[in-house]
Amino acid sequence: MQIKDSFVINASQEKVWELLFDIPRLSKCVPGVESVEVLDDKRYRGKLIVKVGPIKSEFSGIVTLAEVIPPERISGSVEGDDKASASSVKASFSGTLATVGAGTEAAFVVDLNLRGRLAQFGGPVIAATAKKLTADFARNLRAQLEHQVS
Amino acid sequence: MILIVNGGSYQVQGGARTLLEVLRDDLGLMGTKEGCGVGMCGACTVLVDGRPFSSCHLLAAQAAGKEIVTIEGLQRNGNLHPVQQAFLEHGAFQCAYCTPGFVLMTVALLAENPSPEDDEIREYLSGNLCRCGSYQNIVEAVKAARRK
Amino acid sequence: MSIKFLEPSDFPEAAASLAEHGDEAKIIAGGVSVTLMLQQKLIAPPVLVSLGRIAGGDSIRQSSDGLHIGALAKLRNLEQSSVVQEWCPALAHAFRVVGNVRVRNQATIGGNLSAADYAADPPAMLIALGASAQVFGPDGKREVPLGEFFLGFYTTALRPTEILTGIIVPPLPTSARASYHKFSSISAEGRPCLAVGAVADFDADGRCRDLQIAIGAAVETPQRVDTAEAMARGESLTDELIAAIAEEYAQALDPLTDVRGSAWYRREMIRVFVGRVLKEVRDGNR
Amino acid sequence: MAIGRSVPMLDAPARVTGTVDYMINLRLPDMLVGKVVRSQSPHAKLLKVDVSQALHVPGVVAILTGPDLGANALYGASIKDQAVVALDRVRYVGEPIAAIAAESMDAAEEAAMLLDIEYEELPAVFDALEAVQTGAPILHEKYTDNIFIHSKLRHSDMETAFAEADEIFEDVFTSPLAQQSSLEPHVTAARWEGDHLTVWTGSQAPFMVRRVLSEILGIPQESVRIIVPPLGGAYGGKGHIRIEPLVAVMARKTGGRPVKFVLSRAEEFVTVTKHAASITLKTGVKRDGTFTARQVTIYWNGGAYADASPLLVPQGMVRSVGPYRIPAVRVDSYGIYTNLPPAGAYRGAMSSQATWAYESQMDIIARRMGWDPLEFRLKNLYVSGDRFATGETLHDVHFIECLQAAAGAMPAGPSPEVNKEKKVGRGYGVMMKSTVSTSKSQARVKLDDSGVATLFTSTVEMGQGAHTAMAQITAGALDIPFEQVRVVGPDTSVTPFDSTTSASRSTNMMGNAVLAAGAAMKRRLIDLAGPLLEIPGEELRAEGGRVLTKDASISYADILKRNGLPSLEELGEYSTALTMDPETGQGISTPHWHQGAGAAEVEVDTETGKITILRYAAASFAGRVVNPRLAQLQNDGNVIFGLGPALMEEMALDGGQVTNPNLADYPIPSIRDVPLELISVCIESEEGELHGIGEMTLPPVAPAIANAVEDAVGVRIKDLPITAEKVLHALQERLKP
Repeated sequence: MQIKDSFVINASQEKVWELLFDIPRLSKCVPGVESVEVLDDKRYRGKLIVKVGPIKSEFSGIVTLAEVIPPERISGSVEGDDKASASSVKASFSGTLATVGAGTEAAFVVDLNLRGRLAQFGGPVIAATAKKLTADFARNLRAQLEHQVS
Repeated sequence: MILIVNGGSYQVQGGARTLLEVLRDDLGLMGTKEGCGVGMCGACTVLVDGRPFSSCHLLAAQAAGKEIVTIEGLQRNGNLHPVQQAFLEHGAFQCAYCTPGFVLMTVALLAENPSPEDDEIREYLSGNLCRCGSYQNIVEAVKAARRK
Repeated sequence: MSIKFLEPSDFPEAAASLAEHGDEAKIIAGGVSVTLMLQQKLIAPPVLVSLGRIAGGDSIRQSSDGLHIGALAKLRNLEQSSVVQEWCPALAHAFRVVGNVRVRNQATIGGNLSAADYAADPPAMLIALGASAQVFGPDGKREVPLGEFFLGFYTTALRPTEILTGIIVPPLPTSARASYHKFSSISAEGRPCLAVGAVADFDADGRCRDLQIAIGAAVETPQRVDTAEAMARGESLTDELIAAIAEEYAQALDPLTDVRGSAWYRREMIRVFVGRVLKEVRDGNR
Repeated sequence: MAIGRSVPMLDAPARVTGTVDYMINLRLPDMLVGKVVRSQSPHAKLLKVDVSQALHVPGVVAILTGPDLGANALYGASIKDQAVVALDRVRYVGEPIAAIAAESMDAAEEAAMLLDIEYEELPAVFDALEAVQTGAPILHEKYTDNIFIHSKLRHSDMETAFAEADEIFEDVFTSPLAQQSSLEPHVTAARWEGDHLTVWTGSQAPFMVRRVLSEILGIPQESVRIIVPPLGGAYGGKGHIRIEPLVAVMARKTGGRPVKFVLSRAEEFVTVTKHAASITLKTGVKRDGTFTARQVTIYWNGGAYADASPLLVPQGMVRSVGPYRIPAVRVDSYGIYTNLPPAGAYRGAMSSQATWAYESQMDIIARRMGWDPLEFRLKNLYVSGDRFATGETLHDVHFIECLQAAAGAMPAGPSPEVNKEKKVGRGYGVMMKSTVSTSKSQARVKLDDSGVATLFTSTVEMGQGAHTAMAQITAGALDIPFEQVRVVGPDTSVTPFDSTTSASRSTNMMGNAVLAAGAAMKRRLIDLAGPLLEIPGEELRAEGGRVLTKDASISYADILKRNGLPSLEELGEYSTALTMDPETGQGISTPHWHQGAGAAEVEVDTETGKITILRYAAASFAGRVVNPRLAQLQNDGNVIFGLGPALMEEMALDGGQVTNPNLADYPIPSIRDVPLELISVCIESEEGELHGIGEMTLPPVAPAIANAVEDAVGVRIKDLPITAEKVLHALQERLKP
């Protein structure tokens, strides 16, 4: 399953790129992040809580960065699992930043593979949950950057 | 927690266990069986206060104190219930994994409506699946079992 | 897995238990979806608050201000209730087509609505009838129109400490006609690919005074389309107008794709079944 | 006479009282429960499976992982490519990585959560056609193009045959991944006593399981005992080898305590499937309505392990040609590895997919050439004496009678005008299927001095009524009342050898073995009676439970008593050993042919594409019918079963993960899916042989419906299942300018 989206943040491309690598601030933008640990310059370990209606899944896994071309392109993969529901997620993502007038346009593509018992939820529910997650992320990102008095 | 099953009362452990688990694992009533686990196939049908339920998605705690009848509870002193007799005479089964479910649904149907029309029979029993495809004989058996 | 099974005797006591145990506690009414999620280890709440023992929680009664249905009413009872049948046969039909007899003996209308499963039958018909949900929580009662009750997949407007206690269906003018249609695209026993609930009121010479159509199962939450309903008010439902209204529904909504049908197919089916339901209410044979 | 009577099934009372002792009900003293831990990756290197934490969960007795397997950890019904639990590689989502034996399921599930598994993902491929492209991921080093078997049929020169054709048709037909979905899941238990292993399992092939287990465990076959109780359905899904190796090896680690594995419905979808297939049919016809040539290319999606496919793909080749006289035939039948669960037999094995192709194309050809589809079939159907594409001569074939019986059972159809307006159409389908080519059945009959005969047979009772039919044949063979016959079911240390209960071979093969045993018993009785009656054997005959001449007789029981024999035993055997040239497919492919036909009348709602089957008539050739009601149940049951693959069954996949592994999102036919008018006919031949009918009316259902849809609204669906969405899409495509 693929999720594509893009949004504009009125902050400079450098500032947006900088936030991407400021792990404590970035992790605040991702809804449901419990903990993030930097393993090395390319790998981070974290826990993510995802809620779908009454069901709360706790994915713990590793984000591995692949391409890092400051300040415009970043890509990598995520592998994590939720032991309780015998489910796991494997995703690859790529994001690009481009200066648009005073702001920055962020576009990203995520190829998501949900496996195990949660996969029975079916396409629409997974897609909607993923879209909601990315929408919240975008909103939080914007909030972090736009209100920051630089 | 007390369960009243086929006239006998049993002290059992409730909690998050389904009625299906308790009937099989605690009471050894093996006629009720899981086929799909999501209430679609009817192999786990039991009667609770006369109404048919899927015991695979009913907590045992929810059936406490109610009158539960399983396939083992239909026979009266050794002879078959009329519905069981009708199923036998019409060969209304093949592997018969689903038969206890169909028999109990038929008992419940005829209790609600002693002489249902053909399409009422089909609609009432359509929630029971038979992968061997014995449906024609099953509908004939139910027609034979209904009061003329 | 040990689990505490509470059986409060009324809604306030139930709400209090919810507040006390926070998100450790889960409401269980009929228990169909809760038990399935327990069995599949998708949830593991230490406390279950069962509403089974609440007296009068399943009442079905008619009064001047509408049809009052207790949240604990079983779908099977609603399907067979003469009160519901007289009030609106289409509503009785919407209950009768849910799952199979066994599910309907166990599932309650409150459970069905709180689960907010997108492939459900009753929500579309209740929204078309303008029903609203009665909710009880720590800060008392409130009413939520069902059109605003469903927020997303398996997500409702209920706050964590609130309980759905009943449904109110406003009175229907005698001149009104209703129709519900479940379309199963694959097998007869399948969940709906599309659910269409419609209520239309006609004046003496057959012009449509009011129209509410809700589409369910094909979209994330059951929805009405104001622009399409507006096209019918004051008009007589000619075949051409019916086709235009159906087209408006098909274009306005964003159908989803699952094993029961693609978004393309569901858009086609919305057009077909809105048309058929409108003809049924116009020709009054339902 | 016991044969030919609709006696109730032997254990009918148990079947209506829910007291059949299915595997799922098996309870053994201090038995452990088993749980399989499965791969979530479709294709990966297995770096680590750390059980240390999981072992400490209270109630966990043992955990099996790759390293525990001895030398011969690889097995397979014919190609040994599968590991009991994954070694260094996982090749499909759901492949067993570890197995846990514990006191309770809660303990096993808690332990499963604590297993630390590390993968290194590899590229995966799921479609058979992609898997054979160069550059596609390779699943097994030895097979660099992922093709593990290629069955060939070469019959004559195709160039000239196609050159003689006036019209050539080339079409591709596909069927999706599907699942047998017997209501009772796979259940297997095992217990070791020293070097002796006992396995209770829901299997259709106890002796094949015994052989493979003895190979894996390195112990003689006689030390492996396989017991098979009545099954809650199988339909090919419990054929060959399923979870028995995993359970048997697990049981070696539990210190002699038995362990029982019961698969969940979701696990059934990753245990065995129906081959997804893509079939290309190139057929040449002449204007006079006859065939000149047919070239068939089939890609069978075998999944991650060869499993049963090396035995099924060659049969798929034979079953893909069709029951019509075609002078020149060439078939290429490929078994292909993909990162999906292994495929096995699905009722009407391989014929379900092949008949879909050739019977659909029959109507495509007839329609374009302007011929009546029924006449076109009747004109070309094989009759006894014709030579088949393998060179073998066909005997006892009744395709024409089957088609006429099915078509004839339909009342006069609507007139063409009404037909067009009301969107009603008719369609037909005929099926020709081989059975297992090389197999053996043995039956032992024991007669005791009370006159009771006990049949020992390894035929598996899975709802088809095989034990009842065999009891009737035993009664008939000994000429004693049916009520005096008992049957002892499969137990490899008690019942004699039988290859498998599948491909509708049992009534024929085991039936003949029973007849042989019966005949031998009668001869023994006559020899023993001779001296007692002082009459030479030649003048004696055995009838009605007695040995007699016109004026003297003695009951079987008295013969034994007066000879001081508590009982007599006779072993009967019936086997076939047929071979085909691997390069040309020439030879003999089957001891006898399975024949079935169907006729469908459907109405199509052109606004939704929904198909309503108004009437369906089915016919199969049943040879000498042993039990008419059980034969009728097989005929009806197969039509109803066939509605599944025809209209609704398809496993949905996302990156190799099955997303609808439950009976809500993977529907199977319910009562309200069954046509209101369903007629099915068994064509009998009194003096004919015993004949199998376990699958015959299933394969024609899908093409008969697709042909009826084209007759009704002029659209041709070539990809199963025939969903309303596909019909509507085709209708709208047709209307486009």
